[in-house]
Order: sequence, then C-alpha cells, then structure tokens
Amino acid sequence: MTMTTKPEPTTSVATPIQNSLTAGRLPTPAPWLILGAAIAVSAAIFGVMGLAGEAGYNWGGALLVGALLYIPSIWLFSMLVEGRRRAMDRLVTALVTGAFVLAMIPLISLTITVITFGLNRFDADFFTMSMRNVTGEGGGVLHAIVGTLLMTGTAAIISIPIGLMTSIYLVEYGRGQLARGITFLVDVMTGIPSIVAGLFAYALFSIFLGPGTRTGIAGAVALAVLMIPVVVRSSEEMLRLVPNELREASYALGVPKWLTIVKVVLPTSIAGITTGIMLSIARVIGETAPLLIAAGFTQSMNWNLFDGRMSSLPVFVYTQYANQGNPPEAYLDRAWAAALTLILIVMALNLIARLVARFFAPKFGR
Amino acid sequence: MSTASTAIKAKQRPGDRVFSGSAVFAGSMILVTLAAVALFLIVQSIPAFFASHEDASILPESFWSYVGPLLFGTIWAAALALIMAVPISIGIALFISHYAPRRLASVLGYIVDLLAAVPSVVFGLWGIGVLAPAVQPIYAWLVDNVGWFPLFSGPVSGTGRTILTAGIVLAVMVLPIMTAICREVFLQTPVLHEEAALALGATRWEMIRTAVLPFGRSGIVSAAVLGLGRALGETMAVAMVLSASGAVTFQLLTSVNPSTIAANIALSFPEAFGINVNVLIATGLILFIVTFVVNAIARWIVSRRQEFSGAN
Amino acid sequence: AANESGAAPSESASSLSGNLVGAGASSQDAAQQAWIAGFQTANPDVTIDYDPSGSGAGRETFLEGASDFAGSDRAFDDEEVAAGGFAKCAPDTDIIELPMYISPIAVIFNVEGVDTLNLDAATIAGIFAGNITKWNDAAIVALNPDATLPDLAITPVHRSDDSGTTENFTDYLGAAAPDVWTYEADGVWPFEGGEAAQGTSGVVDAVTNGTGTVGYADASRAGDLGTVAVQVGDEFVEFSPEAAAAIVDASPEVEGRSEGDIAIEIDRTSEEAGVYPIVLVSYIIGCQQYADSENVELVKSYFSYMASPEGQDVAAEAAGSAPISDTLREQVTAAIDSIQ
Amino acid sequence: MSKRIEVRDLNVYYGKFLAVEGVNLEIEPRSVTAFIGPSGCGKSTFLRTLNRMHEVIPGARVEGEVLIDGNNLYDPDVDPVLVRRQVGMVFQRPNPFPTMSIKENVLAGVKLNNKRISKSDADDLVEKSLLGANLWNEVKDRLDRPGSGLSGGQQQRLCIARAIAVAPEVILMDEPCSALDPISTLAIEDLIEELKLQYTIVIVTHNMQQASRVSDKTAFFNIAGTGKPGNLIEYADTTTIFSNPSVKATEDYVSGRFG
Amino acid sequence: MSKRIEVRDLNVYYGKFLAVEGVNLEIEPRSVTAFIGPSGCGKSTFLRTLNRMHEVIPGARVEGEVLIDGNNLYDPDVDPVLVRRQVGMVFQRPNPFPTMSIKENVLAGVKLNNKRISKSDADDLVEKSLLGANLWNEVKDRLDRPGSGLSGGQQQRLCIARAIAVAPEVILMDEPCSALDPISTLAIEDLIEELKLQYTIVIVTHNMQQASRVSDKTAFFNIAGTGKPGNLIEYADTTTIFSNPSVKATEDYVSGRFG
Ligand SMILES: Nc1ncnc2c1ncn2[C@@H]1O[C@H](COP(=O)(O)OP(=O)(O)OP(=O)(O)O)[C@@H](O)[C@H]1O
Ligand SMILES: Nc1ncnc2c1ncn2[C@@H]1O[C@H](COP(=O)(O)OP(=O)(O)OP(=O)(O)O)[C@@H](O)[C@H]1O
Ligand SMILES: [Mg+2]
Ligand SMILES: [Mg+2]
Repeated sequence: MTMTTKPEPTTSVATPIQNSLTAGRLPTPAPWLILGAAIAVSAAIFGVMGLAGEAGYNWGGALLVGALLYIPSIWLFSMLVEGRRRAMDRLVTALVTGAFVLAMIPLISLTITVITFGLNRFDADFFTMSMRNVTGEGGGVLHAIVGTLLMTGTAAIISIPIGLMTSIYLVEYGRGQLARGITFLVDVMTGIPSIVAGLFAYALFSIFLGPGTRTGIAGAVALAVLMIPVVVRSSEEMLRLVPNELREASYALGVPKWLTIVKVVLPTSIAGITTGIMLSIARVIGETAPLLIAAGFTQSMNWNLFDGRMSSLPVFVYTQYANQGNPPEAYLDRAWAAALTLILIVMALNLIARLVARFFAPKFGR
Repeated sequence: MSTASTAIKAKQRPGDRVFSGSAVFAGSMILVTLAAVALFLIVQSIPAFFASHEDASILPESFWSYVGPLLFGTIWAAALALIMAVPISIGIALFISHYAPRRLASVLGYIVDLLAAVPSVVFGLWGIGVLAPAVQPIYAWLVDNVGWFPLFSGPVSGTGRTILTAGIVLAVMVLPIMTAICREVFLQTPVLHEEAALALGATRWEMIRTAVLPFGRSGIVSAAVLGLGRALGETMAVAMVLSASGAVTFQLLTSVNPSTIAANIALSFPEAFGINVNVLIATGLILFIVTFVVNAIARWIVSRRQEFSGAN
Repeated sequence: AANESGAAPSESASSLSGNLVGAGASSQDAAQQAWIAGFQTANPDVTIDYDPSGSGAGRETFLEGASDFAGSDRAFDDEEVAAGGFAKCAPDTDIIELPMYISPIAVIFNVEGVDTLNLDAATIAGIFAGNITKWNDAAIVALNPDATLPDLAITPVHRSDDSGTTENFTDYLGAAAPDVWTYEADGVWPFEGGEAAQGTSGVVDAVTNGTGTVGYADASRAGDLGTVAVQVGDEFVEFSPEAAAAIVDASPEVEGRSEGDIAIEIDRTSEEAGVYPIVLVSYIIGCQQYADSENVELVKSYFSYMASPEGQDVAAEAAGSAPISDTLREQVTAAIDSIQ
Repeated sequence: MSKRIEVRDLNVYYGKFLAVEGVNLEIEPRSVTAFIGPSGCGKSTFLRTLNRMHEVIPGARVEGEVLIDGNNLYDPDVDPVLVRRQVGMVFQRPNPFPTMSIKENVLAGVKLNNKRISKSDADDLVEKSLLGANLWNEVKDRLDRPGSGLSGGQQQRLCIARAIAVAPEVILMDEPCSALDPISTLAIEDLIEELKLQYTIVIVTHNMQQASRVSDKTAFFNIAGTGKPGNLIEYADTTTIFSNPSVKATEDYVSGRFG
Repeated sequence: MSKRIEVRDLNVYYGKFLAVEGVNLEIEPRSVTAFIGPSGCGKSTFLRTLNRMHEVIPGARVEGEVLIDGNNLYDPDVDPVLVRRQVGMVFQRPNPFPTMSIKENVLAGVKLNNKRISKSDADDLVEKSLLGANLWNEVKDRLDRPGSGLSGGQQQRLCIARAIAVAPEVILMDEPCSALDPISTLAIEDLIEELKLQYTIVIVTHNMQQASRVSDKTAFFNIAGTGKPGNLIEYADTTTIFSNPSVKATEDYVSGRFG
C-alpha cells in the first residue's frame, strides 16, 4: 500500500470527497502499459520455464497467458489507485473485451482455414461444372449451388409467409388460449432436432411419391420445418417493438387493422424482421444431415424439385470429405471451396437483406 | 345528415377477415406440422420401446439402457457448450452494444452474424483439422498438472477430439445466434434507464448491471434457449469431431466420451435396418422431448418475474 | 453445367437411355463415381445416381424398391434372403449379389521415424483391445527387431459410426486371434476404449493429427502414414490389390444360395502365400428378375461395365480398390447374363 | 362538418376494472369542450370511447351509449373504422409515422385506406391540411423529409394536419400540448380556435389556463381513490366552472394555486 | 450540502453541431434556478453539461469550464462518476428501474457505492428519502411492489427520492412536471421548496408560472433559428425577469399570454 499514488482516505465512501472531484486515476496509457508488461512477463516465463516447446518459441501461448495475466493486473492496479468500483469497472471492461477477442480467435482461424484451403479450387470450372462424369480432379459445384438455392429458396417461400403471418397473429390478433397454444407449439418446434426434421420429411414424401424417394422438395420441407420457428420467434420480437402509438395513430385515422399492419407495422419493423429472416436462412442453409436424408445426393444437375435427388453445398462438402477417392487432395479442395462458396452466398444474402432493410427502415434523425 | 348516419354502419371488411383468417391459418399450419412430426415420431418409435437385443441388433439390452448414456452425453455436451457460450456471448453483445465505438460496432455485429452462416460441416472440418490438434497440448498439460481434479483426470486423448473439444465447437456454433439476440436486446435498453443509472453516479459496469442486464434478462434466457436447442440438436459437427463411445463419464480430456443422440443418429443411421431404424427414431423422440422440457423451463423462468419485467 | 450438355460424342452408337438409381455403401462411393462417369460418358443419355447413404440404408432402400440396385458391405444374410419381399424384383425370384468392389483394409499408424511394422494378428488385437499400450512393448519389438520404437503411448483409433470396415476388421481379429479378441464381429466397435472417429476420413485424420496413433482404414487412404505388414503363415504381407483379390479367391462361397448370389465368406485364417486377410468386400445387389423390365438392359449393361477389366481398372485408379480376378469375373458375368 | 355527441350512462371497463362510471354528457357541434381532472380519473379513457379507440386495448369494453347525431356508436353493426374516420384523434405524444415523409404523413389517412388520389389533388390536400394546422410555412420546402425530423411542436401540428386531412367531423385531443414549449402551445391553441369554426373539438388538458382560454364548456372528472372508478363531477360552461362551480370538489381543484 | 456552480464560456457540441454557445453563469448554493426558453434552444443540453451527462451521448463534447466550488468538472483527471454522485438528476419522463421494487429503486444509487449497507440503515435511508420526496405515506405499505406500478406523479417523486438518497449537493431537474397533472405538480413544487433548504437546485421548465413560483433566479435561453446555436440571453432574479427584463426577447417571451 505504500506504493499508492493518492493518499485518499478510502474509508469514507459514504461521504463525498469534499475538496476535489478528482479521484485517483490511472493515467490514460496505463492499461496499455500494463498489457505490454503482462505480455512481457508471460513471454519471460515461457522463455525461462522452457514451456516454449521444441518446435520453437510458443508465441501464441505467451500472448494468451499475457492477456490472461492482464486481467487481474489491471484490476489490482486500479484497485490500489482508483478504488474498488473503478477496479470492478476496469475488470469488466477487460473481460468484455477479452470475450470479444476470444470469440474472434475461432472466427479468424476458421476464416483463414476456409479461405486458404478454399482458394485452391476457386476457379471458373468450379462454378460452371457439375460433378457429372468427373472422377479425381476437376469438376465443380454448379449443381450443388443450384440445389442449395432451390431448396433454401423453397423453404424460405414456405416458411417466411407462415412464420410472418403466425407472428402477426400472435402479436396483433392472438389472445387467450389459441395464442398461448401457438406460442407453446412454436417453442416445441424450436426443439425439433434437424435430423428428425429430415427423417420426417423423408417419411412424409415416401407416402406421396412412393417409398424411398428423395427429392428436392422433401429437403425443402425439412428445412422449412427448421426455419419456421426461428422466423416466428424473431419476427414476433420485432413486431412487439413497434410502439403502440403508431398503431393507434393509424386506427385513429380510420384505417382498418389489416392495412395498419401492412402499411404501418410491417414497414416500421422491416429491418428487424429482415435480420431475423436472414438469421433463419443462415440457420438452415448450412444443414447437412436432414438434406442427406431427405434430398439425397447426386453428381448431376437437377433443376426439378419434384423429381430426382438434389445436391446441396453442405451435403457436397460432407460427401467430398467423407468419401474421398483418388487423389484425396482433389476431394478436399472441392470440399473447402464449396464451403467457401456457401459462406460467400450467405454473406451476399446478408448484404442484400441489409440494403433492403436500410431502404425501408424508418428514417429518423434531423 | 342521414347519409352519414348510415355510413358508419357497415359489415366487417373483407380485407380484415382475409388477413386475420390467413394469420390464423398460418398459425394452424404450425399446429398441423407439429402434429405430423409428433405423430411420425411416436408411430415410428413405438416398436423401439419394446424391442430387445434380439429385435434390434444395436440395442445392448433394452431401449432405455441404450438411450440413457446418449441422453447423458447430449445434455453434458450442450451444458459444456452453454457454460462457455453464455458468458462469452453476453460479453460480445455488451462489447458491441456498449463498449465498441458506434461505427466499429455495426461492422463487428455483421462479422459475428456471419459466423452463423458457417455450415456445421465446416465447423466439423475445422474442429478436426485445426482446433483438436491445437488444444491437445493444453489438454496434455492439464492432465499432467491438474489431473487430480476429477474432470481433468487422464489418460489424455492423443488427438484432442474429446467432449470438451466438441463443447468448444458447439459453443462457437451457438455464439452467433445468441450474440445476435443479446445484442438486439441490449441495444433496446431504454436510454432513460441507462441515463438514470449514470446520473446516480454509476460506472459503466454498474450502469449495465442496474439497467441493461435486468432489462435484457428475458432476452438472454431466450437466446440461451435457442442456443441450447441448437447445441442439443447439432448433428454433423459433433459426429465429426467427437471421439464417441457409449460411456457415461464426466472426464473431459480422455478418448472415451459419451456420444450425443443427434450425432449417434447420424453415425448409426446409414447402416441401420429393420427395428434399428425405429430405435434411432425413438432416440430422436427423446431428444425432442428433452429440448422441449428445457424450453418450457426457460419460459417459466422468464415468466416468473414478469411483473418486474422491462417491457412496460 | 458446362460438362453436362455438350458431352455427347456424336458418333456414339449407344442406344441406351434412362435413369438408374443405386444406393448404399459409402465405401464403394469413389468407385461408383468412377464407374458412373465411365458409363455415362459412353452412354450420354443415361443418368445413374448412386446415393452413398450407407449399406444398411442401401439395403433397406432396395428392399423397399426405391432403388434399382444396392451397394452393401455385406451380403444379405440367410434369414433376410429367405424373408424375401424385394419390391423391385418379380415376386418369388431371387436376388443376385456380386462382389464387385474388393478393398484391402490397412492398419495405419503415426509414429515418427517408423514407416512399416510387422505384426501378427494377436499383437494387432492386443493393441486395439488396449492390452498393449506402448509402442516399445516387448511383443512389438520382438516382431520388429530392426525398428527404433519410441517409449510412446499407443492411441488406437476406431470408427465411431456403424461400418462394414469395422465389421470386417473385427471379423479378422476374432477369427485370427480368438484368444485375445473375444468379441463378435460387428459394425459397431464392441467396447468402450480407444479413440473413435467418424468415417474413413475421420480415422485417417485422427491418426494423422495425433501422435502414437494407430487405426484401420481403406488402404487407398493410407497415404504417407505408416502401414502394417500382417503375418500370414510365416511371412509378413503388406496390403496390395493382388493380395486382396487373392484372399477372395481363396475363400469359400456362402452355402445354400441361389445361382448368381455370390456371397463370399472370407477365410481370415488362410495361410496361403500372398494373401492379405484384412479385406472388405462390397457387393452390388440386384434382382435376378426385375418386376418391371424397363431398366433391365440398362442394369445388365451397367453391371457388365463394372465387372469388365476396364471398369475394375477405373475403380482401382479412382478408389484404390483391388480388381477382381478373372475367375471371379467369370462367375459374375454369368450371373449378370442371367438377369431378366 | 361537425356533430353533436351525446353520452348516456357510460361505464368503461378494462377487463374487470371499472375505470369510468355513469357518464352522461352532451357536446354541442362546433364547440370546444375541455376535460379536466386529476391523473388517473379516466379522462383519456373516456375520450377514447368517443371514437371507439378504447376497444383497441385487449379486454377493454364499454356499457352504455354514445350517440353521434343520434346514431349509437356501440350498435353491434357499426363499423369502428368508419367511426374513426368521422372522429379523428390527436395524442399526447406526437406520433408521426417514422417511415413516411411529411407529405406522406399528411396523406396517411387517405393513402393507407388505399384510396386513389391524383397527384394534384394530393398536393392540394397536403397544402390545405398543413395550412389548416398552421404548419405550411414552416415545412413547405421540405415536404419530402422525414416527419420525425421536425421539432416536437411541429410534429404535433403535423399530427393535427394528418387528422384533419381525412375530413373528420369531430377531433379528439388528449393533452396535445403537454410535451410542448409555450410557443408551440400557443400555435396549437390558435389552431384550435380556428378549427372550432368547422369541427367539434374535445380536448383533455392538465393546464387550467389552457382550458379556460380555449374551451366553451368544461367537464371536471374526479376519482374517489385508487381502484375506484372515475366520475364526471361537473359539466358546465367554462366560465361557470372556473368562476362559480356548483360542486365543492370542482372548486377545490380549479382554485389550486397551480396550473 | 450544496454547492456554487460557475460556468465560463461554455460551448456545447453534438459532433460538429454547436448546440449551445458561450454561456457564462453563476448559480448560488441553496437556491432554485429556472431555465426557460423555446423548444430546441438548448436548455436540456446545457443542463446535462452540469453533471457531465452530456458526454454520454456519442460524439457529444464541451468546450469551456464548469466549476463546482472552484473545481473544474472538465479537468482531464476528473472522474465523471464522482461528479454525478454530487450532482443528481431528475428527468422529464419518470424513469424508475422497472425490474426493481420501490425500495430497491430508492436504494439503487446507494447500493452502487456501499454494497454492504445494513438492513436497518437501508430501511432508515428509504424512509428518509421517501419522506424527503413526499412519497412515504403513499407507498409505505407496498415498498416491495414494482416501481412501475405507481402513477406518473408518484413515479416522478420516486425518482427524486432515488436522486436524494445518494446525498448529492446539486439536483438538476429537466421539466420534472411536464408529464404530470396539477396535483402531482403541486406536490413536486412543494418538494422543491423544501429541498432548496439543503440542495442547490436547477430546473428546466416550460411553465412560466412554475418558474415564477419556485425559482429564485431565472435564465432565459433563446435561439436565432434552426441550425443556429442556443444562447443565454438573460440571467437575473426571477422577479426581475418576469416583471422588468432588460432584453426585449425576454420580455416578448415571458409576456406571451400563455403559461
Ligand atoms: N390499458 C389499461 N389497462 C388497464 N387499466 C388502465 C389502462 N389504461 C388506464 N388504465 C386505468 O384506468 C384509469 C384511468 O386512466 P386514464 O389514463 O384514463 O386517466 P387520465 O385521467 O387520462 O390520467 P392522466 O391525466 O394521467 O392521463 C386509471 O386507474 C388507470 O390505471
Ligand atoms: N442527441 C442529440 N444529437 C444531436 N443533436 C441534438 C441531440 N439532442 C438535442 N440536439 C439538438 O440540440 C439542440 C438543443 O436541444 P435541447 O434538447 O437541448 O433543447 P431544449 O431547449 O431542451 O428543448 P425542449 O424544450 O424541446 O426540451 C436542438 O437543436 C436539438 O436538435
Ligand atoms: Mg391521460
Ligand atoms: Mg429539453
């Protein structure tokens, strides 16, 4: 305690500091200095203790331990200089930032992995060819791109209206028993495991189209079953955020309820709803297991949702990885490139949705 | 003005009726779908409940002794994932909503959203190829140095493909959706309440504790439930990453790990025939029920203090 | 897609057209893709889909009549055949089962500085059963006096999914080392212990990424990993296509099956020179007589292509399988000719 | 273009809770009527029963009759949407539609009802309504800017313009000035003065000066205690209410030193 | 327990937009100062600079000095958290924490500082603060009910209780009565009268009667036009401002017939 820079009496917390508004504060660059010191100490520990490993100095480990060391250090320093509450604040700041950085590590690692491996086959052939009559090297994913877009698109066409209308019902019309029942059922529906959805769609279409049939539409239905609850949940949240004032303003003008919903409520919440829909699409577009079961797998182009098997990008990635032939690198390269393609597609959809949302979004501000 | 007086008398407008009718229709579609799924699951499961090893070769004895360890593994893996993901996603959401500079925040939000788009197969590939080898030395160190702690006891897995790794992969997978919801909710915290806290002389953290977190509590629970639902049902990534056997063990770092229901279906379904198929579907039914129970508990938690909720 | 439309060679004499669906074992998927590619190139109006959904699923699908043929890592067993009910086939007719895809299973390992090891069945069984836990165990050293074996823990890796590979591998262990390996042959790994990984790729990845790991996988995927030469009689045999084909020839057929149902019971304990006993035989299963004669020509022609030396070579190239021997081909061809 | 309103034995409920009890009232056409009373006495609640906005709230219902020119609003076959077109409403907090420009906001009542209107008619209507709401000069150069970009007082007048654009016959205003500064308040009071030449106006206010300035008649509501229903205590000419009320409670309330 | 505030050459910005320009002002301890002026002239903005709440808004910043008992609030090493503990604030719309009970709301600020306040101390403090805010009698039986269940006026007084519970030396109030009915307004005006014996109080109001009733000194702010910065036009004793202002604009504003 002899080191404290500020001889403030720390005992009288309840009585305000009379003479000055300044409390002891760490100088602005202090956190950075402490971070640097923490990393240096950790680096030294790694050096001395020989934790570095034979393969060379373990920089990653040193940085990680340094960062971990920073968290208690900043708390300690702040505690000594600035007092308990500030210390807590700094600790939480460090933790929150730490959580963010920590989450960035897998993201960056994943991105780097997908891009470096994916770029090997990111060529013109890859986007203009299917896998028909291709063995070993070469080939492309056009058929899987088409399949993914067709099936996800159909799933979206099924589930967005149903999901949106259901959430409208829950927010605008639903009262009492039926609404509570539907909320409950939507909850139940969020619990359907994806593979069960696949089994269900497969069994359902076996009834209509004969046993054992695997078609794009079955895949789309499986995806829709997974997608609807996400759409309902997110749209419901967003519709509830629309202030009642606006609805009342519209009713007071003699606008019928349905027009109020269509022209006032939906446009006001469109940004949130689009975000929710994008999340739901992202949720299903990468599904593998249900599509493998319901839509099967083919090497050829298939534009017909109602006849024949249909490939999709995730299934393509999976089969390329799982059933590698000769040379295995060709299969792995295709798998990664297809994964990269899938991520890019979702990115593009996301961007489009954001633009749409921005276009319709309420225009606030002066 | 007798014209006006009759004018206010009109029958219900067709637009309204069509619109509310289609909303009800959409709602009942959910009912129908769900009934169909439930019916399918139950009908398909019934033979499994009474099957023994003779009927279905994958059953050790009865159905329940088969599903028990799987159920344990499912819950254990999801719990591990959630223990990691909930604090981190709250952290990220707070970072984006209350710590990062405005400009940066929306970009960061977008980046995290993108993680949601990564297909589970890719998480699987990444888990096998990148994550597991990277964490294996840490596991080895843990077993050597804190192996006395039951969760960390050895022998360490030689490949790092343990339940903890699967938990990490699951955590990374559920992060985006949980973060997105938490972030939206935190951003909705009324400025009034935030300023009320600040005006009382709260530090940023204290403001978050008094205004933001209580307001976002139900949102956090919703997010956790959605994340949990995803973690419980995730199939491919777990199947690919986890070194699964039927064991029931809490050890995190060994080669012998419990399997999960969804992963087990994926692993066993291709070779399944006869009653085995029913057995696997029945495990799906169990998973369905578990997820639902978790959901119901979460609803109950949220509704318990409704009176004090932020939505006023 | 660019490769689909204009691919038709104009002078193609082929009159075949139609759509054939097969489903089943993922083990033969790479071979099937090669066969399909070769066949479709020669017959541009034909589309064949092979769904690598798994042997069990493949057999179920065929049984339901949803596919024209199945690929399976095991033949239907006696009861299943007796039960009949194959929807695609004419009532009360038999099925044909053709061992068209033979693939050696390699025992692969990852120990620095060791490329190959000589092991006998008992030692392999000991390793996978968890009795032998160190690479410098006396049993291994005794068989490999020249190798420099480290004091390193052995991590055995097995398949976590239900698979024909596991069934064949455990069948070998049980037959060749019954004292050490007391479990029945099964597609599911019979006990808890060791590392598990999904699919051939998972096992290969786990062995590659780990240290001191050992596993079993389709030989074509062994890559740069160390492989085991298995003791047969007095010699140690490395896996090779020829050795794998040889064991099939040296093994008896399952008795009591109809003509054309060529189910083989691999003789894992054969001591004949140059056979490699750990093999997987994957069958093509079709009908002796199809209920609907529409696709029969196509089926016969496709099956014949698979069995032809050319077809077997394509598969060997693409999937690393072992071409079937000429004696076996004769039987297979006869069976195909009988299809109607 | 204005109507007489009669209220007979009106009870207003929120679910089981009786919020306003036994109101009898007659409002003359082309007049301004002010509702005053302490918080929670049911002024807003009662006001909203006059154009059936009350029933928008789940569980809310009404007993009794509200007659507009002799027609009971609460007859079973009356269409509330048509009622609201005849009885417009302005709320306490200005609530322009955030997704719409100033012009679209004014036209909202017309456009949202899917009425087709020619561009020149629309422009005329916008100008007329904004002029009527005393806002035209301030916004005529930026009709395409979002309505939420205006100041509070301007937003409130925009809402009034929006309300009069559908040509109602009665306008209800629930504390239209409480969020506004004196200058905007003045502008709106002037506006009420003008509007009353054409419309029947009912206004809720906490500001007694405002009530005495703008209204012809005043209704005083009171409440006996929390959980009790609100009652109409006294209804008379504004001058009477403020100078010579017949009920003690009214006198106590209006003679408070505040306002 | 009260402080003198001096403001020197204060410019207040929102990003690039200069909202308030060149304010010089001295506020005596234990007095009530009212800020009046038309909407958008920067009253709230200026008020919020007095406890550094301004900087909570992204991009907002300040030039110049605000001295409290001679210490500049905007010195680089001043801790805004400490400033806000000494300078409390009450907002226009009552904002009790909805997740907390009445009691927890009162203790919210205290708990931040002193986690381990004993139960009896806490009860004492709650009673003292609620008594100070004139709310004790109305809520003493339901301290554990949510604060959001109170009426608007009660909520506002709850917010005042919450503000005085942390024992600040200055209390800033931004239109504390504008959402309230006259009875609640009266209660709060009475309260201000009492609080001024202990605290320095600054209040923004649109209600000139209110300003003249409660304040000792009044500051009139004005704005030349939209987009222009607001200015302090005149600052003097309340009686002077309302009876004999020295600037024409002030006279125009206070002599409006409204209030
Ligand atoms: N949506 C609602 N649901 C249930 N009760 C309500 C609702 N709105 C108002 N009330 C209750 O009805 C009574 C009358 O409320 P109302 O808002 O009409 O009062 P008011 O006179 O307008 O008050 P103020 O001057 O504060 O606006 C109050 O007791 C109130 O709590
Ligand atoms: N968050 C903000 N960002 C940008 N500009 C703002 C912000 N808040 C207020 N302003 C602008 O600053 C100026 C002063 O606003 P302020 O709210 O201080 O006015 P006021 O005098 O309090 O008005 P009122 O009486 O309506 O409350 C206005 O031009 C306003 O548009
Ligand atoms: Mg009201
Ligand atoms: Mg203001």
